Amino acid sequence: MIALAAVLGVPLAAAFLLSFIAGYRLSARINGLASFVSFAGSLLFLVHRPAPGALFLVDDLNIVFIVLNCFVGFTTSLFSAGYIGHELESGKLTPASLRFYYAMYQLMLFCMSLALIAANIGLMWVAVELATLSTVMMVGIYRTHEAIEAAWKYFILGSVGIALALFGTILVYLAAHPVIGEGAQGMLWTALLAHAWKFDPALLDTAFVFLLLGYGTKIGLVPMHAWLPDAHAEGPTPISAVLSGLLLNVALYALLRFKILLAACPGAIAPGPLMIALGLASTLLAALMLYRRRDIKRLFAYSSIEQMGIIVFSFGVAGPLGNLAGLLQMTMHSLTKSAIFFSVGHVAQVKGTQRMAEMGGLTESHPLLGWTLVAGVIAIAGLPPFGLFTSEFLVVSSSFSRAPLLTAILVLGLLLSFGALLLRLGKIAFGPVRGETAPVRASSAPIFAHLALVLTAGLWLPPPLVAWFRHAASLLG
Amino acid sequence: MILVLLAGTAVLLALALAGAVVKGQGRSLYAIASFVAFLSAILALVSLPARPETLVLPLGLPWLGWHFRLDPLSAFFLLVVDLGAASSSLFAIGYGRHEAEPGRVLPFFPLFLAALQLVVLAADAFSFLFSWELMSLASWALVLVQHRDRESIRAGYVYLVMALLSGLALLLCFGLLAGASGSYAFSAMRLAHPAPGLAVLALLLALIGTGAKAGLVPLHAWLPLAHPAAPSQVSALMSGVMTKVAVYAFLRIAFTLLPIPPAWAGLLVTALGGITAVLGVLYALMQHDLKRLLAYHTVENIGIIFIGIGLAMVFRAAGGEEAAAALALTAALFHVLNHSLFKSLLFFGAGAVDRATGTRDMERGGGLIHRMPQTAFFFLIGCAAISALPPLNGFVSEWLTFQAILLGPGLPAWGPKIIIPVAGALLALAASLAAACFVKAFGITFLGRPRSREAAEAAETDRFSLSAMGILAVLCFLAGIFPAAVINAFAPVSRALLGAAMPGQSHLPWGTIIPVAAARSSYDGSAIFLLILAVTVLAVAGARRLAAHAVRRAPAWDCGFPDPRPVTQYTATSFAEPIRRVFGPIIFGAASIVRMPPPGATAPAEIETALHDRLWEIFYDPVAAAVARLADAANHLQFLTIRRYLFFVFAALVMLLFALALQR
Amino acid sequence: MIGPSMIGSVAIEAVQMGFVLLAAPGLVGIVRAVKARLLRREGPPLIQPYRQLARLLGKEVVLAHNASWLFRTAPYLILALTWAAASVVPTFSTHIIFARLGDLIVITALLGAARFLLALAGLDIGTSFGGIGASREVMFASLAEPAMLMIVVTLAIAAGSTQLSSIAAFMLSPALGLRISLAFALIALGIVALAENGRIPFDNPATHLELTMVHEAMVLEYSGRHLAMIELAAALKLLLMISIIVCIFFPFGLGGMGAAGFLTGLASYAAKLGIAAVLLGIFEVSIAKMRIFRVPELLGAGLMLGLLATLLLYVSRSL
Amino acid sequence: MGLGFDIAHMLAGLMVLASLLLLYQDRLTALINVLRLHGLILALAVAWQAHIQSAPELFVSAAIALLVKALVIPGALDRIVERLGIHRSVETVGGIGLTMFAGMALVALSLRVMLPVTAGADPVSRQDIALALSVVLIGLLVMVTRRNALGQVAGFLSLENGIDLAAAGARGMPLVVELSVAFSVLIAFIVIGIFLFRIRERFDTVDLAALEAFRGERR
Repeated sequence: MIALAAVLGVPLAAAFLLSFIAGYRLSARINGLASFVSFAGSLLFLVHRPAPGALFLVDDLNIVFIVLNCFVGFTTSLFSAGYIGHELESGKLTPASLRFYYAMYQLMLFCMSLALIAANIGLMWVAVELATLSTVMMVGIYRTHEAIEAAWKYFILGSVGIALALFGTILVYLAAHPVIGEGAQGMLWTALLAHAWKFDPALLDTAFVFLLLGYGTKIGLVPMHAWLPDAHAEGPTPISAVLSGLLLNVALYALLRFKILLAACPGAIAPGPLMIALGLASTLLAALMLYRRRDIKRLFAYSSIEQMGIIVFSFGVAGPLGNLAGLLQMTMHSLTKSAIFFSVGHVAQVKGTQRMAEMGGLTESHPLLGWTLVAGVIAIAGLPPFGLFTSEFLVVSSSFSRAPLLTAILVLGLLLSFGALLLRLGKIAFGPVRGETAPVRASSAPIFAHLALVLTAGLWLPPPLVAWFRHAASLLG
Repeated sequence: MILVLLAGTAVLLALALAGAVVKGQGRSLYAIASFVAFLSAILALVSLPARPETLVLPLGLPWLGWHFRLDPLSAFFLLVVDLGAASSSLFAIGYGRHEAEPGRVLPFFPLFLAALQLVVLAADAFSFLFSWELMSLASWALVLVQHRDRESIRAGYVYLVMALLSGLALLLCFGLLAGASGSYAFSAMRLAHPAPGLAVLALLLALIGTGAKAGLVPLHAWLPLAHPAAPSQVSALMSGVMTKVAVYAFLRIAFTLLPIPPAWAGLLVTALGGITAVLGVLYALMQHDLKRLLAYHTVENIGIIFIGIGLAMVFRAAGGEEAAAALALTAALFHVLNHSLFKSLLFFGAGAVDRATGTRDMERGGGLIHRMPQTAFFFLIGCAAISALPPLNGFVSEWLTFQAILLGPGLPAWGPKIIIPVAGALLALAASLAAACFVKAFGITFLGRPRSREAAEAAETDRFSLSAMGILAVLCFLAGIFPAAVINAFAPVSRALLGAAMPGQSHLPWGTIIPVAAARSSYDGSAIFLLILAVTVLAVAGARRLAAHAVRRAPAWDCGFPDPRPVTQYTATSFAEPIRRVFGPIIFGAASIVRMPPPGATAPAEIETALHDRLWEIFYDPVAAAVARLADAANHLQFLTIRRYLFFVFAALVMLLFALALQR
Repeated sequence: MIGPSMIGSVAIEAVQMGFVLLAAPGLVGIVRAVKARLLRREGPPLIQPYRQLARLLGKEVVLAHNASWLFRTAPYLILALTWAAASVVPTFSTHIIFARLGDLIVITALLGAARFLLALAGLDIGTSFGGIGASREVMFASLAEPAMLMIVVTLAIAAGSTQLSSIAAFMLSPALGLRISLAFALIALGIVALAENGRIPFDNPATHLELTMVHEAMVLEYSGRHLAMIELAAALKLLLMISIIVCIFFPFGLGGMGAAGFLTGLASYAAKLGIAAVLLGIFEVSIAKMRIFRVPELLGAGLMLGLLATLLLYVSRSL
Repeated sequence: MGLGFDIAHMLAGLMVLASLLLLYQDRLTALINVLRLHGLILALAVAWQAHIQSAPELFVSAAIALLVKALVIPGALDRIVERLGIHRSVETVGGIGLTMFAGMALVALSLRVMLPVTAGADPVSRQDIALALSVVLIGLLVMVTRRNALGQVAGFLSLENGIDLAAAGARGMPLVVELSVAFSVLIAFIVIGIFLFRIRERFDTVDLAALEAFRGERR
């Protein structure tokens, strides 16, 4: 109960509180503190889980997501303290919008935690929708032409996606209706899963199509991805980190829940082929898009699409190793990509631009930022000694013997995307110094914390963690 | 034993961490690394004939762990790795003094060494690939040491992309071998019996994966870019050792993890090896950057090694030809060792020249034999060894390879009968072109008159660098005159891989090698050396006794028209011109335009030569162009209207619904 | 091991090494004399090459200012390498002690080593002539050596050995029929031998100061005893190549044992050398020197002949 | 079966008809009027469902629909048109005939998809959900074929109406009210967004082409 209060109640209360506080330092502290409390609360779930209820459910699958969510939320709040301070100084944000920012930040965390923890598919939908709304607000916070365009695009595409997801949710309820009967039971995970084998498989298939496209929009799967790069590029960098590190995961989580449902219903189509197809399309297209990017944040946003493609592919291939790999890849991607965005945020602040043409030789002018960026890109490319190597190893090696051709395509995508990222990295991190060289007050702790975790995971995965992931993977079928 | 070796690796990793924080040139760091590598080399040598040892560390994936295994194959390659590591660290003690930004070298150099050791010891797919990629990464960072240089960045780019290609190909290969259940340990893979089709696919993937790392044509393109860009001790490691680690990986997969592949696979490897050897040396001949020339020679030598490996595969597949297979494999292994020795030596020499003159461009060298006599001497030994001149080591391994080739026509099938002699012709061509190339490399750089002020004022390099070169030169020499001892030391490896070894050579007098039968062929390195020595003494003594002793120094004769200006000398480019004219039109699409002034005019004549890198044009440009085209096409998607994006969603939905409707 | 046969082998080896060294200039003398006669010139006496060597040995050495130690040591090494190679070839008896030291490939490689040094020496002074000679020499060699090795392959398939004594024994055996591939190999070997020695049509050993020269351009800076060593080595090389040809294709009188066999062998070897020298002289007079860049075509033809010989061997064996 | 079913069926059918009308309109004011009609029918349909399912909370839903979707939002849209002085005709992509044909095809598709798979559900839900899908798809089609932001809003609104209809038709579905509230919030945001983002001020027009001149990276 305490944990629930910490994870859900604290952010909500903080959001309310922060909307009245104008002082930058104070609100930054409250923001960090609230995020920390919810992170600590989420850790409590590890030792004690509340009993599944009508509203909330904590099980082996979502606990991974919840802890990750709260952790990245916490580190991002630390990062955003310094980042937003700089934005205030440089006049890009006004104190009024600052109040709005912090309140929205906590609200966003609340919505995402709620979506993860909800036991009811309707409640989850509502939470995802609210999360979308709050992030839309954040994306448009700079009020520049580009920011508003990005927010608007995000909003429209997100709304359509959300609407489709709702239609899918209604269809799931309809499928459950003859078996479970009327009432709230028909939307409860536990009840749905228990009776899934009796559902009408054809109806579940149809529902899954809508859910896949609906939540897939929020995951950023091609061809519904268009909002994602612009939203990442035009919003404040902490929000980019949260979008890539958390929001995509939340949508993915929702999709996975429904996948479990389908897996439990023997007559339903295997969701694998659809997920594989969308995953491959995302990986390949995003990899190609990387080549022509000029904006650094947009670059890494496309990289998120690519990674999401890999993850969805992996869950689509499934099998105990495939699911495990997917979970691991998702966790590692969250940590790595947010670390990259932290670095990128500072870089963009110091250079006064997000255009990569105006950055160069970072390892020389800003060794800390430069090398962490190098490490981040190395990690995101799935190279050792980082954790994404482990997960990509599992993804590729486990799926190749099952679907050789498809895996070959995936590998092609990996190679293409790495080629593009490395091409940029070579110019940004190395080469002659370009752009501003003023020193930066970087909040390096979050970057290092994330990279250290990813590094540790590459070298050594704690057996309990893996056992837990394996159990979660076995739930996924 | 294996624990001790891993402790050494751990020391190197600790050095890498220390390198990240230490200030200064890190001489003690190099010294420790050299010492550790030296000890490891001795341990590896000792454990060559020992029984395999295994160890599992609780790292990485909990249900798998990191498996390590020290068997003769890994011990042999560990020896090669550590010899290279010890000598290059020793070299770096002196050479590293000139490093402008040691902070970009010191953390990665020990990491690179450690990764090289780990690859050889790893005994499961995960730890193997982990170390493999780590090796690529560390060397990539070292390639980028001169990071302001546009060329370096390009080299690093091409290098790492190819390295990733190699890693992914190996990953797919291991994925096939491990199966869906994910039995990643090599011991488990050995027991699995994949279907023949899958086994061949795995072999081809392994060939791509290791070939891209070793530098098999056409996957070699990164090598001549990346190797020269790194500091010389690293170039030596990359050329001399890392490519050998790739050879190790191929042997490991093809000979121990897979069932016996069909003969045609061996022929494919042989043919690729032959083509690689010739193209590598031809490209080398066209270079005037000393280190790039050496890098292309690495391609050539990898080709020679793969000829040997391919032959071993062919003989192995034929059945009943274990002795021939053992001969071919021994030849390949011998060449692995040799190449690691003399290529490191040559890169050290090139590094010393680079530091002394400030350039790697041979056209700015000349006359260094007077300024850097010791370096010149060691470099000459290296040149002679790599040109396969008796009595040095390079000749022995090429001779052995040739003996293996001569056994090929004895096979009943027609494929080997035809392809193997052709490979022999290619090998012979490569060997003679290599000699030509090293006449050029040594002659233009060290002989003649200085072509630049820097060359004229060069100074001899430091004693650490010299001792590193000296040790390697002595090793080249010893391996050349005592080949039998070396072959006997390799016996456990080929026994482990093939179940047979080359017949022991130790009972023969003078350390003679007799690969098959005395009546067939034999070579006696030490006797040849003694003969040459004796005859030379005889000639010198005879000349002393019979000839006048007077020596007079005078200007060069030059047919009576000596020109003191150094530009009248032959350059690297003009030296290679005859060979370019012979092979150029086919291989390089070379075109020369000569502009002669009209008769009587005093204007200088001009010649312009354009070379095409045909391999790059055939294999890489189309890929790059295709990616660019696709990226341009895809890029339109960034600039559509919201309505269009909505249309995509709409279309996806309608399509999926259609699919659902059709499904029922 | 040390027994009468070994002592005999050592003795034969000593005789051979001495003989080849002494006979080599004479062989050159014969070739020159034949050529002069055919051109209706008086020509020098047969012992002219010996006189020349003696005179060179007596002269002082004029060294260029920037000559290095390599330049000074190379002549001795070149002579030594050539001589060592010659000591491995069975010339008039297969019972020489060094026969087992190496096979035909080793001999080729020893000659290659000598050439390597010579080319370097050509580059040492830094003159344009030295460069021209060295670069052309290595170009010839890069084609001649593979051709040589293809011949070795052919012989190895036919005789099952690369050891010259075994090949000679095989050629003497009655099992040998007339094989077209051996004819090819002979032609190819002839081409290689001409190229290796810088004879017409590849190079003209009699010219100086001609832009087409190769060997002479490399040694242009040598004088005195150094030049003597190099000239001797060149003569030795000519003898060596002829010896290889006769050893492989005309090994008559080679297998004899005892003093009688030894003497027959020596006499037949001397006769064979003489005939070869006359033939070479006739050949050189009757043909023009080639343009330098036609040379690769001829050498390439040699290489192809070698390869063809190998392939044809399969055909004739499978018949 | 019986009257309850017939009326529910008729109302749902009317919604499809209204959607098709929406597709047919090329003038803004008419478009908004049809939208008003659409909301009205929805409210009726939901109320009828509340009646036959005897689910009182659905009446709340119906009231929200009536208030928000039939009155407030169309009214707000009218004011936007007036305030911003947008030219009145909406540019459509593809001819009206073609889009109408596509709309018909979508109706057919949704019936073909939905009717077989809902064989187990009760008939009211069954026809409701099938027609709701038609409305959703046509709504998407409207969004895709209108170049004007208001046109897209209209499309989205009708899409949502379709989903509301489906939710109401699913017998005994919990949280319907909450869902419709959440949806109303969403729509409100869209409408407010047009004001709040000051699209008029910044972009002079609500035509998306102008907005999209600022698409990412084209600077």
